[in-house]
Amino acid sequence: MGEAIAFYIIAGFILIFAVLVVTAKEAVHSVVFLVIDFLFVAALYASLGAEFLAIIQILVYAGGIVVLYLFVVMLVNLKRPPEAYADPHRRTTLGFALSAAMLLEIGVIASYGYVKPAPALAAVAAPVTGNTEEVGWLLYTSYLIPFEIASMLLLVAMIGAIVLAKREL
Amino acid sequence: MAEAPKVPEKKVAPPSGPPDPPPPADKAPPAFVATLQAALPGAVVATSYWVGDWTIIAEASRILDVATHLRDGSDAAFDMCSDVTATDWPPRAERFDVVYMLYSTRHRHRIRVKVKVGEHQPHASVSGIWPAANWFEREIYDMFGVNFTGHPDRRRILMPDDWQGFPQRKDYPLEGPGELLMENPLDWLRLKQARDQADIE
Amino acid sequence: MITPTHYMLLSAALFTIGVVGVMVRRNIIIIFMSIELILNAVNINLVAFSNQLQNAVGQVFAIFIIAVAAAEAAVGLGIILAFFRNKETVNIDEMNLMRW
Amino acid sequence: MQPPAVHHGAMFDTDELVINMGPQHPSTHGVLRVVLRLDGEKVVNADVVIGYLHRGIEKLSENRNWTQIILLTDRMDYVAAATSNVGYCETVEKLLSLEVPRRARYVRTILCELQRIASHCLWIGTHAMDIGAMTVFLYAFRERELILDLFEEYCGARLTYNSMRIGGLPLEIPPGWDKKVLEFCKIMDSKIDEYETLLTHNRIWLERTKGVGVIGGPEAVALGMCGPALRGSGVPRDVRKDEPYAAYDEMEFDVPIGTAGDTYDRYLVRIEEFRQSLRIIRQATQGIPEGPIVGKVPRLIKPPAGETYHAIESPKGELGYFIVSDGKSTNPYRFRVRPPSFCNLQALPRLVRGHLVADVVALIGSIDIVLGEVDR
Amino acid sequence: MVDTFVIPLLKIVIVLNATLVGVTYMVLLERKVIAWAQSRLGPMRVGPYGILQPVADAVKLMIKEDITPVRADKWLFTAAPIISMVPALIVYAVIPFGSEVSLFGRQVTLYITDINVGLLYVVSVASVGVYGIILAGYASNSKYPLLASLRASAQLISYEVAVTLTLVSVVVMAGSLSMVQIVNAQYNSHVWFVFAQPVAFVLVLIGGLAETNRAPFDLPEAEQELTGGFHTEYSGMRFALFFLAEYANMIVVSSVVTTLFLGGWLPPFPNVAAFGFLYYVPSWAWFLLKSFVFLYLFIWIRATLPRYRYDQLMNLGWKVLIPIAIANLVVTGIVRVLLL
Repeated sequence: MGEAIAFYIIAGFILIFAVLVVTAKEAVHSVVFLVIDFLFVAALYASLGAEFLAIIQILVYAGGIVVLYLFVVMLVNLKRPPEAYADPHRRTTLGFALSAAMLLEIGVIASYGYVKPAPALAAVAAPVTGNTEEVGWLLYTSYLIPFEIASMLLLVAMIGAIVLAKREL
Repeated sequence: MAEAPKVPEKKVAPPSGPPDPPPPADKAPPAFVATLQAALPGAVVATSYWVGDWTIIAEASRILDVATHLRDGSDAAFDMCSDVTATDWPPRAERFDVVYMLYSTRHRHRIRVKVKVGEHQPHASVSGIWPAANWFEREIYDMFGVNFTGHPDRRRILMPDDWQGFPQRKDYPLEGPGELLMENPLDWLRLKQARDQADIE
Repeated sequence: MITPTHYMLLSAALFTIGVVGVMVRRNIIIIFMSIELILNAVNINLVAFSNQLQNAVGQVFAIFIIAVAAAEAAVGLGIILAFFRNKETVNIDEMNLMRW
Repeated sequence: MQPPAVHHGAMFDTDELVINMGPQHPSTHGVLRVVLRLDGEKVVNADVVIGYLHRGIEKLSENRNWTQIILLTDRMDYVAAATSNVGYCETVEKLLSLEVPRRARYVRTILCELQRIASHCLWIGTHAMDIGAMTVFLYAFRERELILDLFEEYCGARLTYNSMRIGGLPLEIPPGWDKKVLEFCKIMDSKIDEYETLLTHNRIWLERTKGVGVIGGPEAVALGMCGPALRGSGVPRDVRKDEPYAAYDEMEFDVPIGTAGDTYDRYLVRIEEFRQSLRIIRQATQGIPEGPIVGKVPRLIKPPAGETYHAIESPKGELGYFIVSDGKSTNPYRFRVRPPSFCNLQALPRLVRGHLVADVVALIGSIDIVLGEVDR
Repeated sequence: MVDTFVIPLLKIVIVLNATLVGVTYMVLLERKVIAWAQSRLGPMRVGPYGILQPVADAVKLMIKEDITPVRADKWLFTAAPIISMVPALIVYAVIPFGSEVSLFGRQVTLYITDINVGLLYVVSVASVGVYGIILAGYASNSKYPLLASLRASAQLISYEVAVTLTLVSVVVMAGSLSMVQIVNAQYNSHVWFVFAQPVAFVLVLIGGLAETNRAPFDLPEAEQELTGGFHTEYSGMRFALFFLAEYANMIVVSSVVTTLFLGGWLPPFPNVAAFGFLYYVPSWAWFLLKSFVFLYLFIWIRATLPRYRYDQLMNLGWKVLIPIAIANLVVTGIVRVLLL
């Protein structure tokens, strides 16, 4: 019961803030809502027993990536959002059509869930000693090569960002 | 309380210029003055000596030549323009004396160069020769309204940008223009002229 | 009882909001943020299944997705800055040239 | 409604930001205003706006009699008022061709040097404070207080002394005053070392000051810089040595000069000047001759018609007075001050170009300006 | 019921109040210590030796007019101080102030909770606190705060990288991310980590100074350059929140450094029988004593050192601290694998 209450509250907030992110007039407000949204997502992860991921979500997403967004918004600090002088709802029809399709899909999933409840799967691998150890163990054994590729990706992105943002090299 | 008997203020005629006494016979001007006179004949109008200071009175139109020579001449080498200022002598036709105080850090000697400039007469700026003169000339422009030409940045410096009049001129009242000037300069001028008239009568 | 279906519904809704954001908004920074929402929707799914299956692989993939998101944000925002410097706009409709 | 065609007017675009430093700013040392054009934090250009403290002292002085002007000179460089007094009195004495008794000249020298230490104390305090070392500020003020006490004992005032008269001194020095001055010298000796331990070899201080605002000797001379700011660039120009006044021709002292012309060298020069000033004070105090304190001053001071320029070395640099007398009235016809801070401040835009905002603050501190003198 | 709800709630209330009182007295302590360093007396008027000064300060700040600039972003302007204060307070949830005490016949742990990612929690919550400063600068719609918040965001993110990398080497030593386990690891390894990881200790100390915007890294609020930095436009209680957050963060940093490097609540020489008498001093007293040393150090540094310049700060962070942190981590890893 407690789990359900927690889920509904967190999920509700996630969706509310996600809507606010998309609808906020000012980009800075969007960024702030995004941070709050990510904090709730982190809470959801924690409730799912993924503490390490929850912390990473806060540390990397909320504390790192979104600060970058905020930084750029401040640098590009426009007096008014582009919507003020460009047609703000150019693709509204398409957007809403797409979301209608999406909602339809959701409905299908939901009804399918009612018709045929997901079987409770047995635990495949017993947790090692804790969530962090488990994730770390997997990262450095089975998924070592993807991990290295991800690090290469980050390096390339870092160099790319510097090259792009620097005025003269 | 008894009124003190009013002593009518004596109107002293305003002086028409500094005395600029010529050097006494036993004082020879510094060597570079002779060099200057030789290099630029006619640029030096007179020399003067008073309480230990040498002054060159130069032709206003040739100030740039004189300044360049004084800076670059090896016996003069006045690399430092320690002050530029002006004096207002209203009765004179060329009412301003622009005074340059020069100093040489190499020879450790001083000279004063003085030129006479009229109220609207354009006068070449020496800020190209001594960058230090930049602000000094701005101040002279601000305070006296000397019409400097070739100045890189001729704005008022101490007074507000929209100030009317030139405060250091002798005919500018000490108490300032008052509110009236700021609001209506023409009325102020009329009032002032009326006051001066009454003063004379 | 909260089943994976609930998480999938949440994830799908979040995904939809992100897609609508991308479609409707013209400010490129907000479009980027909508993409972050979409990535998070995916992550929620991964973590929910990871929990359901009692297997941490889902979380490992979520971490990879976060790494990719960081890379995407760094390069994307770099492009936005470079673009803004030249065109003084962040409106995506005005970004119609491949070079300037 | 027509949307604006070109989008301009962003408060902050990535190219340039115009920022107004002052006239109300904690580190512009008064009401100085510097309009900075920034690229990120780098200064592209700076425009110095002055005049917020303009009181028309030159104009006022042309309407006061010769003695009344002394107290107006107090109000110019209010952290070194005695020096301004001495400079003015000597200029008038020069116009009058007046001989000043040796005792008066010695006391003037002592007062000038005490004043130099007081002014440098204020400078080191505020300069260090601008760079973030706030303890030095209070240490320096502790010692400045001792000097103010000495001045208070001599002339009764603590800031605007009015401590000179044309032709000599207004007052005989109080009995035992010279002992107190020597005692102060002893205290000050150790305190200078204290400032130096806090700053001179401090890594952060070195990083903040070395290579900041470098200006070469010839360029500094051309810009009219003077005083310690000029000597930091390696030009051995000191009015006390070159054109001695008061009793400086009888004193033994060195003129410290820097080599690099950066903020750190200007700092070192001033620190060394503390020591040289103490040396002069010791010599002068121990050698005060007996005799009168005022020369043969006419009852009505009315110099003959003529003009003169006389400079002295104030703590900030060459403080010059250009005075024209018309020989008829009891006030000067033209009274002009050549304020050292004004000339040093003129070099500020040249110094700050290419540096960061934090360096602007360090450089304003390093050229040691007093706005009362700049604006007059 | 008592164990799951009442005791944690009581602990939260006590820790929050103790923190806030501690923070206000931290301000007084700083003023006093700096005054002594500068041969002054400091606050002396309110109460004997000024000990009631924090009360006076609080009253003053509360009754002061709370000004919002006309063109500020009102919503964010109000939210920014709160965003900066909240993370500073919720960090205390995982800080172990002591081991266990028995109160009224119950064993009570002297920390609110011990989560297995405690250290990461501290780091991540601190990283959220950055938003307070950035948003304050942005929302003020004024140039000095804007410059300050640009400085702040760059500074805090850079030093966060350095500190986090350094902390990893401590985690490698302890084998756990839990704060309590890290203290226990120091007990088991017979040595405080300050001796096992001296480089990391220095790095975390420097990084901690930068993360809390303390001198010599107080660039975002450099009064002499930016007229107060990000809180230039703030007044009254909203300003006080920034102020409190800064001091709360200082206490957090001292507590974390104490826990990680000085053995937390452990007395000196915890395993040596001859020093067993040190256990008579309660564990929380040791903790507070050690934290106090660091707080004093922070104040002392502020009284002594000038301020870094922005570019020098970034150079120090990226070119000195981060390479050293990585090298330290590599060495720690190798030693750990080969020797232990």
